[in-house]
Amino acid sequence: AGGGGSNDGGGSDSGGEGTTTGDSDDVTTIELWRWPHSTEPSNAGEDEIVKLFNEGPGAEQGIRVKQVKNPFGDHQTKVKTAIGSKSAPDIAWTFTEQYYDTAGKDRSTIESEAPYVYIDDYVSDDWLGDFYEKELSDQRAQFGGIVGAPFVSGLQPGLMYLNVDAWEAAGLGEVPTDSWSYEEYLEAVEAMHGVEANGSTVSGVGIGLKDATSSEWSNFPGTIGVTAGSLIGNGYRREDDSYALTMASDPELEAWNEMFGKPLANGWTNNPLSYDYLETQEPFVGGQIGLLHHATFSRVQFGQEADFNWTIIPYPTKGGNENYSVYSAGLGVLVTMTAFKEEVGGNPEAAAEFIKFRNNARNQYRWFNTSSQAIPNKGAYELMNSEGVSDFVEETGGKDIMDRADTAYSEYESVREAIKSRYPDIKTTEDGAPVTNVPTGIASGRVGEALGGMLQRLAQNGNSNPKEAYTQAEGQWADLIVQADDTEFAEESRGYNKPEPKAGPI
Amino acid sequence: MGQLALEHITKEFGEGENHVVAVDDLDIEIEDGEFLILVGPSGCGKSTTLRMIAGLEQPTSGDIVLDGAPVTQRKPKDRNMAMVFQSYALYPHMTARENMSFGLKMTTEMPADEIDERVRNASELMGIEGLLEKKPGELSGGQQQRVALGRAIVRDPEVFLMDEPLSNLDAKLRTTMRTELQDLQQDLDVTTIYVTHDQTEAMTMGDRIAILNDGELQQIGTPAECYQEPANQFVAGFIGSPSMNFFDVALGGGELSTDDFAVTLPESIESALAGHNSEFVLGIRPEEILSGEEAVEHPDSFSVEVNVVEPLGDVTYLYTEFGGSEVTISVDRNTEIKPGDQVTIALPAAEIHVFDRETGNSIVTRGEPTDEEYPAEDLTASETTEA
Amino acid sequence: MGQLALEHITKEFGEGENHVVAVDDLDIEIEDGEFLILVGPSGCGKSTTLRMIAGLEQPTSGDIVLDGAPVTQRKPKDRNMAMVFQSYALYPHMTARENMSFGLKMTTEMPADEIDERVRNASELMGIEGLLEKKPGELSGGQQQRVALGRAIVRDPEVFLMDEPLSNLDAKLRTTMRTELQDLQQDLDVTTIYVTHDQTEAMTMGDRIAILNDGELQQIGTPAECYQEPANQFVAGFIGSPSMNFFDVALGGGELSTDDFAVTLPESIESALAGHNSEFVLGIRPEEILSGEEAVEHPDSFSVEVNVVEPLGDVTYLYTEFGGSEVTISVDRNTEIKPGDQVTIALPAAEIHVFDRETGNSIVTRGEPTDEEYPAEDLTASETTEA
Amino acid sequence: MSGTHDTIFEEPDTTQGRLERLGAHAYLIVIALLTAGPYLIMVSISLMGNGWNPVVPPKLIPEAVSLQNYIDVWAGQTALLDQPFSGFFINSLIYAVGATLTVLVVDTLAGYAFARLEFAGRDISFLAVIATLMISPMILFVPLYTWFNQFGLVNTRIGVILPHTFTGFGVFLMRQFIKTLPSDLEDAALIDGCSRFGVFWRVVIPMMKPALVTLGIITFITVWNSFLWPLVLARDSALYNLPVALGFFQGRTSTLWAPLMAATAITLVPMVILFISMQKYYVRGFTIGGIKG
Amino acid sequence: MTSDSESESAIYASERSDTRSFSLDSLSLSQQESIEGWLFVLPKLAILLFVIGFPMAFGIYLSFTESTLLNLPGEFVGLENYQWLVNYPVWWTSVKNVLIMSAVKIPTNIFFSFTAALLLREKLKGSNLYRIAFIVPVAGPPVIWAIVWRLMLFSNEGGIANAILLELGAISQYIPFLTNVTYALPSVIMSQIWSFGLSMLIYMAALSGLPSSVMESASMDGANKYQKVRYIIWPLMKPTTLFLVVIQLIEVTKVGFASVFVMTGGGPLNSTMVPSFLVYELAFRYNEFGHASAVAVGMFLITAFIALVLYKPLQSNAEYYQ
Ligand SMILES: Nc1ncnc2c1ncn2[C@@H]1O[C@H](COP(=O)(O)OP(=O)(O)OP(=O)(O)O)[C@@H](O)[C@H]1O
Ligand SMILES: Nc1ncnc2c1ncn2[C@@H]1O[C@H](COP(=O)(O)OP(=O)(O)OP(=O)(O)O)[C@@H](O)[C@H]1O
Ligand SMILES: [Mg+2]
Ligand SMILES: [Mg+2]
Repeated sequence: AGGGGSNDGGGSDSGGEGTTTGDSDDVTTIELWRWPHSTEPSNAGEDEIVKLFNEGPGAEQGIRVKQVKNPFGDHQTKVKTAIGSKSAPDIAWTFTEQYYDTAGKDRSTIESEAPYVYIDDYVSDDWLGDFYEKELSDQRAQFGGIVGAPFVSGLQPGLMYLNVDAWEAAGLGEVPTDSWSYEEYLEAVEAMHGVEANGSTVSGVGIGLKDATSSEWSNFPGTIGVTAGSLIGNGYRREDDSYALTMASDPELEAWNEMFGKPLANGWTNNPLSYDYLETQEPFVGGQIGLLHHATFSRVQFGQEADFNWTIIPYPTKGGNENYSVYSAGLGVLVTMTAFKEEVGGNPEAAAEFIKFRNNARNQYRWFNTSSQAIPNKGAYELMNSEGVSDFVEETGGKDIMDRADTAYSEYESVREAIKSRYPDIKTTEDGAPVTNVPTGIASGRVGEALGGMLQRLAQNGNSNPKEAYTQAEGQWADLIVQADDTEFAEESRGYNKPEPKAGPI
Repeated sequence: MGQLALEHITKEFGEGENHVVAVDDLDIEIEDGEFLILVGPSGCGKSTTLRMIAGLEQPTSGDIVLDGAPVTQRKPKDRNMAMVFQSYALYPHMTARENMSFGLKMTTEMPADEIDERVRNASELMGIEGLLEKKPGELSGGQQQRVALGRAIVRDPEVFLMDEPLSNLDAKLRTTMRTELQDLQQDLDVTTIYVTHDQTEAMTMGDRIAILNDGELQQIGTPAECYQEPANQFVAGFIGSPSMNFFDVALGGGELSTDDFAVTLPESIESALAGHNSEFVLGIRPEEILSGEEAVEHPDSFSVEVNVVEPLGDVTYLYTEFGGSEVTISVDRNTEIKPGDQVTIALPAAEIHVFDRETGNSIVTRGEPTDEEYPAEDLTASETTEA
Repeated sequence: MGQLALEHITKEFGEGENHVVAVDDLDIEIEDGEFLILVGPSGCGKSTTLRMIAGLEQPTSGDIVLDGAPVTQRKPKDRNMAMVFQSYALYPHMTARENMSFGLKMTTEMPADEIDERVRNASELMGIEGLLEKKPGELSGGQQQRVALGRAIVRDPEVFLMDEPLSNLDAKLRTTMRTELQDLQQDLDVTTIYVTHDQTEAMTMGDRIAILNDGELQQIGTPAECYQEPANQFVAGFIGSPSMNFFDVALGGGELSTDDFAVTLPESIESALAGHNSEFVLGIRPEEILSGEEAVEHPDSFSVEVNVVEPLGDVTYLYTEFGGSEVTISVDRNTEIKPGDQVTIALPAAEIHVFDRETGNSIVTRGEPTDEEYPAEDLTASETTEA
Repeated sequence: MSGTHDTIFEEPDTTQGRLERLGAHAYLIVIALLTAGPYLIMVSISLMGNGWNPVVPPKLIPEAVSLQNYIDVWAGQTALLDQPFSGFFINSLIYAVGATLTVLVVDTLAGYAFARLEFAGRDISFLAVIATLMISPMILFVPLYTWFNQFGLVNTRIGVILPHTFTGFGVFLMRQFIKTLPSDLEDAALIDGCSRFGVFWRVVIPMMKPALVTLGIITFITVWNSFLWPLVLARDSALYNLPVALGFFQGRTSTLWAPLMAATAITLVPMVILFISMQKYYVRGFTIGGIKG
Repeated sequence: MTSDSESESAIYASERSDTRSFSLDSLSLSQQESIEGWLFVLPKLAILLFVIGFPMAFGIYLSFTESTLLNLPGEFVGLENYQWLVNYPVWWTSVKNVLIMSAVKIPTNIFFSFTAALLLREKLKGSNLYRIAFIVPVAGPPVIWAIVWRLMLFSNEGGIANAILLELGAISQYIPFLTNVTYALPSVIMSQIWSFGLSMLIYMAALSGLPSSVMESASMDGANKYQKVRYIIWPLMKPTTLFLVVIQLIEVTKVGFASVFVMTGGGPLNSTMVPSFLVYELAFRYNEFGHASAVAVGMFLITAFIALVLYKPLQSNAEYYQ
């Protein structure tokens, strides 16, 4: 119950019947719909900023933000119901692609059909300039503009946490600090299995993934591939605006076989799908080495006080090749603060005011200090470096991860160049970014169904023959692209190893 | 005050396959203060008739006239009648007092103390002063019955309607309540229509009995008339317990005969039968069959074996079989007859009833040819019955 | 074969406040083939007794002996008895045939055709051959009753137990079934114990009646004995319908008298009463009260006003009040008496019963002093009753 | 009269009787473990003051019993949910009471008419009412929200209650029950001068207590446990009921198991108590309601 | 037997209608009664119409349109969505699954509730405890039930089922209860069959109405306990059983949603997909409101059809006694 002091900030839920408080003085109350952060400090920080806004710029401009917190699992349902009923919230945290299928559409189409507004219409370039370039450029590639303010960052393919005590008890010697290989990883896991550490028996390893049919699955095959040196994930858009799929052309197939093709003792496997529908939240719960595929946890927090040594170790790479780029910053799934159009019940003008405030460098920095979660804002990162970080961030290792994120973000430019040279036919945006987005929202998100299905099938059959599974999944996806009205598919990219796989050190 | 006429009322239920004529062209005049019994087998339309009078059912055709004014279109509450149900239909959640005063509260503006007064009077009449604060669940069957009657009395109606009010009571209590009810009706002198299918009640309680069968009126008259001069075989068999014994007989040689016995007919009867077909049903009540000395002396006597002897204490019944029928004979309680004994009996011509085997109409009643009035009326009735 | 003895059986239910002695030290011997009636008011322990015999309840103490062998510890199915319930207890989901064959299928290895044979025989006996494929819901009360009996017969038991098997039937059917049951029992000659609280059934059906009250045996004997020589006032009042009339009388001057009348006693009676307290109850049956000519001639005659006249057809009851009691008088059916008439009546000393007002025991029976045997036995019974 | 032979088992004091009872207990215990076992574990976890996680092998018995989770949940002192649970509890209560009262009134009236009165369109409207039992609520979300929004019913307590009052079950139950009541009483009341409504109010209602209790409890529990309507119609978490609020404990990246279990217990226990304590009434309601063997 | 209660009620009603025909006003009997009848059902119908009249009509209309989240209602496309539905394999999977669920869940539910009611009728020691234990699952929200089961028994990490089976040596590896196509549906069904408490109460009520003389008659007839249950009690419970079957059929679709929603999300590979969850997925994940509505209407038709088929025998078998 640490951060209780700031709970009342932002008038979170105490309003009850709604907007009575400020109406008299021409105050516009806007609603911010979000789900609660999983950790108390993050929530406290969030509330704090809302409070600051309401007392500061909000009060000046006659805008008051009211937070509505939805249970995470129900958030999407609630927001969609509200949109469908033309009484959308003013701002909501969204996985933007879930709300509109952008594949093959240009900005003006999206602008007229999607429920959300382009936030770049409301903010200054200056403000945008504080964000890491990658976050903006990814959005521009997909939407032709900025549809929402990114506010949490992460690292892909994920972080690996290690229980050092268990590692040592297994007699594995030095904890890896540099690149190490899948083989070494698997050997370590097997060695650790069954040893006694911290008063309990180590049992396998765990990897945290969730949601068997979610469209989020479309990210998974691609992001794993990064550890094998692929730079574009599942495909890219060609200059002629057709989509080329590279899923079955990835060097990651090999990676898959190494990493996931081998069931471990006791049924534990790295195959994410053999785990529970709900993710594993605690890296040390399932096993003593844990993989987290995304990094909204940019720090580790233990449900039970961790009375053992833990550390973050590098993700294993293909052949332990340290030249492979392992980490890429940003979130696989785009969580943004989205403002909705007036037609569906929003108030974008006022919403933008808050979004600007909430996500400016100063406030992102402020939130980082209370939450210790990585953020996609380089202005804020500069503040961390110049003004230092809170004790809380120190304790929880948040700055270490932020440093990795910054490094990964800064490698973006060179990655971009490498992509362009590997795939000369790739389309680039005005500012020269290669378009590596592939249409995942297409056919109402059934890409997720197809890819999730593939992964599930692999899980069911003990990961045998990923080649066939990948090829088939790519075929299904290609069909969806072909069927969709606004999209075109580069037929020559259909099939195994078409186009030719391109991977390697940058 | 309470003069009631049912003018050709008919009630039909259902349609198509389910079509039932529950009451068929019933035409009865009931005098003010009269106690009329409606009797008949189950399903003959007794309840339906009563419910039409009460206003709980609407006749399909015909009119109900109370004191000269048609009430067919009035709501039940506006007919000034009170009804006592077989199930008592006491409101289970109200005390006896509340049950009794409910009707007055609903229909009148009567001040509370007057209602109290009336309830007190009625409860004294019914001997339930001590039970007024109890709920029906706490009362015995007989007490509930009294409360139900009290509830009817309180309203001081022009007509009492009672639908088998005693049939839920045990035999002993039924006997007691029967007399009480009669006393009460005599005291209050309110027109009463009383439905029952118990023929002891039918015989003893009312001024007149109306016997229904299949929705049609079979006979209406005093109990003695109906017992002694039944208009047709149905009535003859229905009224009286044990039932009248019936035999299929043939007329010939001045006798009505079966294989087992013959009854020599006096002239008067023979001529009455002359006009008819030669097939008849002969009826005689158990108590009119001669046995012992009297029988031996009788010219038509014959002998039968007794199957069962049933000494009821005050009277003894013999069961035997002859003339193709099971026969009950009522003999003196001090008889010595045992099962298996042969007894000599005779059917005295002076007590026999003769019915037309086809129409069932009475031709001879207790040895006398029937007045012409009955057959005419009943012919129609019986014919429709068979249809 | 079916000789049954109840040896001092007692049944208690409940504990503490709910403790009930349902059957109290009952000791009866029943001959093979005997038809014994168990009779008594509601709650007197009739059903409990029957259920103990059947094995559905376990006696608290005492033994049940069948053909010399104690069966108290045997399960119902091993006692070779069949029971007919008041509610028939037919299996509603089975056809009549299935109902009847169920018991045989459950207990024996009998081949199907033999079972069929038995069912056919029983159903012929009961006249229900045509109903075998129907379910109970499609049968009338009487038909259900017959199936229930058939079910019992099929099993060819040593003892038939029947718990008010006729009480759910209407009056007419009850009369018919009563004779049928008697016939049946005579044909099959199976020991039968028959529970009823209907005293017509009690009087007519069995070889002997056992009258229970409050769990205790009041009298056991032939119907005639119980009617004519009731052992105590309870039996006298219970047996006979209408009930015996009772008067609280005082002995004095060779008479038993109330304010309204006196009965001059012959020597024999007077001396029989001498040993007792001077307070008695005088009892006389309705049919023994003299009226008309006979009464006028009688020295003890007096005159009463008739309240109600109830002509039942075969007999007529007069209701009146004297000697502090409501009195029923049975007169000839052809009487002319009307309510309000004064009639002269007399209580003939030769027909009176006299009971000890405290113990209820019979002292004089139909004008004769009671044999010594009864009072001795019944004294205990009555005393315990009062305790 | 319940003699021993109305039962199935042998007498309790014979060896076979004892064996049979033993067997019955064994069977019942196994099922009881499967029905209530998970909830026992749930309670056990909720009593682990320092939180709980799905470790291997699972930890089921608290080392030290602590009510801390209950305190935290009740006061709203958890990471994912900072609102006091007491508020949701009160909301649940308001919704359940409100819907139950409405259902009782409205369904009894309708049940009476469907059972006793003849009116044009009766059978059709009865069917329509019954059909509501079979509708998948999911397709109604958006239209209902839109519709209610026009009347200002979204995000109001009345708005949340209303959808709970349209089911057909109550009408069905009431109709069945009323059909088993003797109509004599209603006839008597008509003769005694009651209007149709008077008959209903003064005579029918007082006889319907068991059915009212049955329907009342079933409705109460259903509404108390309802999830979809409050989720959709309460825009604001201040109007959530308990089951919706439970969703808070499952965050995007973690589930707070111990508080969730405590919150679940808070939701569940009152209903179990209600269910058990009222059982003899509503069981009677079912028996009389014609749903008997 | 002959008259089912529909016609009975019609007869009855016609009787009642006559009761009301005396008119102070000029209205005829049936008009008066109609007005009374409508007045009584008005509140219910008003709520019904107000609350779901429009939404439902709208929902059904949507099934004939190409509607998406942002385009409500979309263009009218006639039966296109139904054509789509018929050709959509997941729909048929979901129908198949819900039928399997019913086929397993209903009989087991009947079995447990019947046997439990039977045993609890015997006045065993501790019956009250058992009763509480059996009622717990039906007293709480289905969502909780599903969560508890997922976590407690089927979850791989903390799953007790796996832990116990492993401990007992019955398995050597964890069984992926909810993530394997072979186990997922059985596991979901397994979790549902324990919520039989309400059925049990209804059986208990029905059993208490069993005339004891019939049971005793069976004792006299020499039936042992199994025979009593088999030949007497069970057949006599038929109307109750049918009632429960119909109620549960309707119930399965609802409980089905909660467990699927919580436990598997319809996966893996749609192996646990049920129509109610499919509606949710289509509407709220894929934004296809037109398709979702077609699924909902399709499921409504199937449920209504089965309920009607079962309702007939239920009605005609209604009462054995009276
Ligand atoms: N509401 C009704 N609908 C259809 N038929 C009816 C209705 N009420 C009565 N009947 C039929 O009308 C006939 C007469 O019924 P009624 O109740 O008047 O008989 P009853 O003489 O009172 O019989 P019981 O002695 O059994 O009470 C029967 O055939 C009955 O089935
Ligand atoms: N199972 C029981 N538990 C407690 N008391 C009982 C039980 N069975 C019977 N009794 C009591 O024993 C007494 C005798 O009951 P029993 O049923 O034998 O009377 P009965 O003579 O058959 O009466 P009825 O004529 O009403 O059937 C009554 O007081 C009754 O309440
Ligand atoms: Mg009737
Ligand atoms: Mg009895």
